[in-house]
Amino acid sequence: MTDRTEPSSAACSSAGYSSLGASPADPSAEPVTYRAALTRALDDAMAADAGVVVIGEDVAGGAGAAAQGGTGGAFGVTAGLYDRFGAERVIDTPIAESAMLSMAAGAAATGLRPVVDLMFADFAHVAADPLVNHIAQAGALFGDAPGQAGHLPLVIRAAFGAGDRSGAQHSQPLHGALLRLPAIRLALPATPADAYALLTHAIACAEPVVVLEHKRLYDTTGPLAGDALPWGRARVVRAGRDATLLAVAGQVAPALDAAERLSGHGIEVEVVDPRTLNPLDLGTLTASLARTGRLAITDEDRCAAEIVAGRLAETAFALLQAPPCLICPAPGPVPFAPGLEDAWAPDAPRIAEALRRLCTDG
Amino acid sequence: MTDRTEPSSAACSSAGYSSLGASPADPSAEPVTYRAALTRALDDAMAADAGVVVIGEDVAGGAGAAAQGGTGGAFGVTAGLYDRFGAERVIDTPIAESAMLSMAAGAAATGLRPVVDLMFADFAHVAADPLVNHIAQAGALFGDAPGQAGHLPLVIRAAFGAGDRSGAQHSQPLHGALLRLPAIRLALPATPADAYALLTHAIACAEPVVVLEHKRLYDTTGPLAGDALPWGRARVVRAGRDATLLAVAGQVAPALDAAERLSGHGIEVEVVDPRTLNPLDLGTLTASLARTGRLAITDEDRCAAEIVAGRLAETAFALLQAPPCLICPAPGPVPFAPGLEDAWAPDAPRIAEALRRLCTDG
Amino acid sequence: MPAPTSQPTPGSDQTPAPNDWTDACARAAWAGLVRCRRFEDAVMDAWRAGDIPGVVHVATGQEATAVGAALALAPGDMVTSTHRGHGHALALGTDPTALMAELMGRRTGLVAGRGGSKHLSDPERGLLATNAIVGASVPLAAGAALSAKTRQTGGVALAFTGDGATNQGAVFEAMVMAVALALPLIILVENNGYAQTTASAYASGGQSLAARARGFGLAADTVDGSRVDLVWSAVSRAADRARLGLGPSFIEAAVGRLEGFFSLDAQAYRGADEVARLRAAACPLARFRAKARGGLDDATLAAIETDQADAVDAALAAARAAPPAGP
Amino acid sequence: MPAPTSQPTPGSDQTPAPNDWTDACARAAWAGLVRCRRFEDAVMDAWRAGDIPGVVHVATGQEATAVGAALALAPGDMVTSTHRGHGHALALGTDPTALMAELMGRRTGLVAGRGGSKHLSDPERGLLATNAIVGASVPLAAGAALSAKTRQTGGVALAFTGDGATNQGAVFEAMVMAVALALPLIILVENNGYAQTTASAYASGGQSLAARARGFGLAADTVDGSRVDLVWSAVSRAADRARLGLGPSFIEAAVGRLEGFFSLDAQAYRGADEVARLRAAACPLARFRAKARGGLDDATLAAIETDQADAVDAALAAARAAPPAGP
Ligand SMILES: Cc1ncc(C[n+]2csc(CCOP(=O)(O)OP(=O)(O)O)c2C)c(N)n1
Ligand SMILES: Cc1ncc(C[n+]2csc(CCOP(=O)(O)OP(=O)(O)O)c2C)c(N)n1
Ligand SMILES: [Mg+2]
Ligand SMILES: [Mg+2]
Repeated sequence: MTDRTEPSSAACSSAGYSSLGASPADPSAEPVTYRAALTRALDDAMAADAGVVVIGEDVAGGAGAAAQGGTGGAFGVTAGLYDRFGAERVIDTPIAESAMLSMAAGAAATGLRPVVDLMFADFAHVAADPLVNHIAQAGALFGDAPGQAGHLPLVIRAAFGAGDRSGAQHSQPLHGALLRLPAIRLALPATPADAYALLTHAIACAEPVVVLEHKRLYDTTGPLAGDALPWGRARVVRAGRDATLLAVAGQVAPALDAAERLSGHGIEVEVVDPRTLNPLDLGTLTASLARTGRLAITDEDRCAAEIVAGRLAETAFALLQAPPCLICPAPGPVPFAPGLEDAWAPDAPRIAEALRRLCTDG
Repeated sequence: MTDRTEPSSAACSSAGYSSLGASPADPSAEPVTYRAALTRALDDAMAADAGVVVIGEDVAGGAGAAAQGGTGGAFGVTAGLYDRFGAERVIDTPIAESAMLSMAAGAAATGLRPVVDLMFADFAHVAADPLVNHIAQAGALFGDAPGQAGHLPLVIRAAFGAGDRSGAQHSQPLHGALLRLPAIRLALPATPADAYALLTHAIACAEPVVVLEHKRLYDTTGPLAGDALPWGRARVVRAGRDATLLAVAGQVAPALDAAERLSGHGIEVEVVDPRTLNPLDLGTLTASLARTGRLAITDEDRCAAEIVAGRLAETAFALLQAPPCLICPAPGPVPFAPGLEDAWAPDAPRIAEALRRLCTDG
Repeated sequence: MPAPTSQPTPGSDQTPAPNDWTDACARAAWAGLVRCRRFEDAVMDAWRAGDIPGVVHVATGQEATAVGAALALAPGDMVTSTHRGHGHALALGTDPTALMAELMGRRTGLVAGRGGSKHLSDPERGLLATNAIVGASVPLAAGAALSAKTRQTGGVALAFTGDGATNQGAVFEAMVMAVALALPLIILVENNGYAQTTASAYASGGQSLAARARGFGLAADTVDGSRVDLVWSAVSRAADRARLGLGPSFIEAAVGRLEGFFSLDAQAYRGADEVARLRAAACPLARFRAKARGGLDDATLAAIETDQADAVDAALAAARAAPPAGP
Repeated sequence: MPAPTSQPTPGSDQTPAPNDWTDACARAAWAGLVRCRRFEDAVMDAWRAGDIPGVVHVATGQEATAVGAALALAPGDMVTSTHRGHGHALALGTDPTALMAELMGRRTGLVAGRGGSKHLSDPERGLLATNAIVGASVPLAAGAALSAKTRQTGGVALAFTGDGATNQGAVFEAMVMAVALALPLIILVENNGYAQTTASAYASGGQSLAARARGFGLAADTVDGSRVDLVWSAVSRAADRARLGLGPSFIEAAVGRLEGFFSLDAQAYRGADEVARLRAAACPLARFRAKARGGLDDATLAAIETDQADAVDAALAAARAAPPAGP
């Protein structure tokens, strides 16, 4: 049964939406799901700016014409938007992601603010050309001021992450691949409050932004408004003096758990949630490393962790008293079977063990 | 005029091929171009194994049916192969790279050894899905023994690199993106001898291999046979005691130049050409760092350099006496204008200056 | 929204079984149909019971395309498939125990539990691989076709794909490629009217998928995909063409999806009556009884059905008893 | 290799100019044609002289598609283009000095020397961007079309693309998308018979590109692309449809490529007579004189030609004198 609660159904996502809709007066008062926070961000942005459109497969849903609110996308995040904003602004597409992203770029350069729902992040690879060869380049080539072809206020949302038995082609992280495209901003919210805040900022932003949503987080709950950190600022989720643990997206929860376990054994780990990887908040990380002297990174994307480790080695070498410790999955696709998949992304015990070694042998 | 010599024409590439053809008896005796070395590797492999086929746009050339030897692809590397092996093994395709790569994978799993000519590495992004979602995964999912669907003895050749005024979408490096796909081997020959040796190995290899050819190297010359280092072994191109400079592909020559410049000033730089980035020869690098204590990397792909720096920080931290020094282009697309493009990839003076600072302030 | 044009309807074809549809064909077909149906029903039950992790995409109602195509192919031919591939594997002869064990994430699974429902492979039986990126099955099969052509094995390759998937660039590119290179490729589209919740007629702008393929130069046919005999005949013709070097074919088979898109689908986007109507009009098993049974009497059909049910039940039990895949 | 079917031929159409082709149209068209031709000739000379770095893809012989389309569009409409885009920019009104300076890598270039020949953009004149990834111009234009539709500006978007490019998945996906969303999009394929050295008929399996597009549900036409008046008329019709909300159109224009694929092309793959034949039969300037000049006499044409030549020569001189782009 546990395997079934994680992937979202149309039913539970609509429920998530309506429960949010029931208390619009004080959105921060009661806890909402990560999914509902994303929906709210879309809803608010669309209400505020007629140029914001949502594009994707089944984002309206319902045989292409949205029966009673539609399904709201594979994860239910866009549920209800069709009823409120109509087919001209909640646009169901054929399964043609390459054209979808390229079209979004063309639309962004000519007056719209498209928010593309890519569904699973793995599907970005059928649409890599517009991402790499156009969206990541047009600003520098053509100028990014309004009216210029490189002005691309567009958002791409995509879900990733192990843990829902989706298999190899519906689970892979994407952020390692995107980090090589400096022109594309990159947010990975780990809480409902950040889901709302980062997606809201992304839609308002003049530059292209990819928002990566961890599948395991959709049903987690929390307040809609958090301590309002600005875009680009990392959050110190837990203070500590012995090591700095950068934990990305789905890894924040097991990282905190690991830190608590170690706390009982005299090791205090500072856990940092980067919130955005582009920009990467080197300031907060460096300040933390100045206190702790030890760097660990836990991330489902080993390549992203290596890039961040490389950057910190380059810029904060003098602060490091030990080699950076990467707590990441072994190479290879995300496996299907629960026993294999659960052993893939490092869990709290594995993270704790790696940190213990870092802080004692290191 | 200098701008014109670098991009290869059909004419000069055929010339390259015929001059090679003129002395088949002792291939290592006289210098050949990098281009001719690649041609020779293809020619030898096709002669030795009827399963080797070449697939790409204009690889035969000549209106799809190869007029007198055809053009041999955009860089002339496959010139002459059509005449020798015919249309069944030198296969001109429509401009459909995604189908091309996926087809190559299907063919490799069922008895052929395809060598795909992707032309410019930038075009890999229209074909990223078969690369990332299939070729990089099938071995682990389905097994990679002969007869299994993940047995993918295929080679993808692609050209990259700044310096030939090709502009933003015909110059980008690809290896940073490929490093996140551990199942895909990755070779970047910097000399004619390595072009021959690495491509030959790649075709014989049971696993998928990408061979990235730097455009500025096609017309460089050298012996066909070098000091036969095995696949996966990095080459110490120049010994030194003060710093280890890892120089990738087109950066090897300016790196050597920079090292010579510094030699006059009492700084001896060890220049290492990795030859393959997957596998990455951590042994040779670590041994070098044990001597020098300082790491510099010069690479047109900053992301690749960051990944390598991250890995070395993780595995060889104790050997480093200074922060890794990445000598790479500033973020952004490769610009067109000569003055801009020549300032993009670090040249010998910039490399030398960075090394001088590393070895004196570091 | 443009109205659908010339899209075939499952359950509509009233032509008699082809002349060369022998009782041996019918016997094999019936065994395949009931095996596939029983298996998918067992999958849904096992999923509901919590024995199958994640979600599954069953092919209930789409048995005739799997079985008809498999019957028309020869040893050495290669098949690729999609996220909805259980039936294709079974029809080709994949061991039901290994398949069920894969869906359950067992060590004895077809690919040792690494893949799950969407990532199957059984090349010895002609199933090269299934693929969860929609459309990707088609160019992959083009590769097997290229191999057969280059190595002159006389083999063909067949790609199963869906109506939604045929809007992917990779599928169109594969068509262009197959025509330019005259590949022995068969593209068999199971048009079940939907891609997730999106109607095929909407996504494809009401165009006939077969007519689109014809524009690319493929020999293109539509077929009532609820009729195993007609599918068999269409695939046989396409395979003959391919073996003669006449190039690729495209078959648009109209099928009825009798379950949801996947096991979690509440199907609010289609009326309950649609499924009832499809079950009545387009169930491949009923259609077989009505149109393709040849000389087989009820007792024979019942005996085959019992055999197959036993085999699936045994597979289910064996898979359940197998150890979970683990690190 | 299948024989080409229903692919149009440049220079073959003998119909008279359309009725609404006024002398004002003819005057503007002639100015555009000679400006484009003179410019591309100047580009080849400058390239040979070493003043233009890298390689260039000139559109000599393809002037009528650029000029005819630009004449048919309205302010606010958006155009995307390819690696062979100088003429498209000029026809839309891009300053020839800025364009030449871009090709020469000057600081005063259209995009400050960052892009070069293949990366142009001049949105104020309706040129959104050119793209060096073949096919990519088409879905990008679909985006501009979506914007026009959503914001109800009454605008249309036109994508220039090539015959080779129309085999890219992105182009097919854009067609599917444009039909499903009824986008005000015009796809104008300049079929010059070749993609690099590969014949269009080989790569597209001898299929008509227009017929392929029709299969997707686009209104699709073929046109003699050496006739500026007929291109104008075809694009005007397509734009009218688009503005009325009737959805996307596809125009396959047969053109003759009078130079090589790019400036380094030795053209061993086609006989020298082919170019001579095209120059005689399918040169848009000659075809204009014969078919589309309306009431304009030789003196008028000569005067316009002199003006345009002067403008291009001045642009060349100004670009040469401009400072190189540098760090
Ligand atoms: C490239 C890509 N985009 C989107 C998806 C998500 N997805 C999985 S199945 C599916 C619908 C496929 O429809 P169809 O091809 O008709 O097959 P059916 O499910 O009806 O059998 C979608 C959109 C995917 N797997 N791959
Ligand atoms: C995706 C991609 N593949 C290959 C190329 C290399 N390339 C540049 S132009 C060209 C031929 C294009 O032919 P066509 O579309 O007919 O345009 P033409 O050059 O004839 O104007 C090719 C293959 C490219 N730029 N992009
Ligand atoms: Mg379907
Ligand atoms: Mg062409």
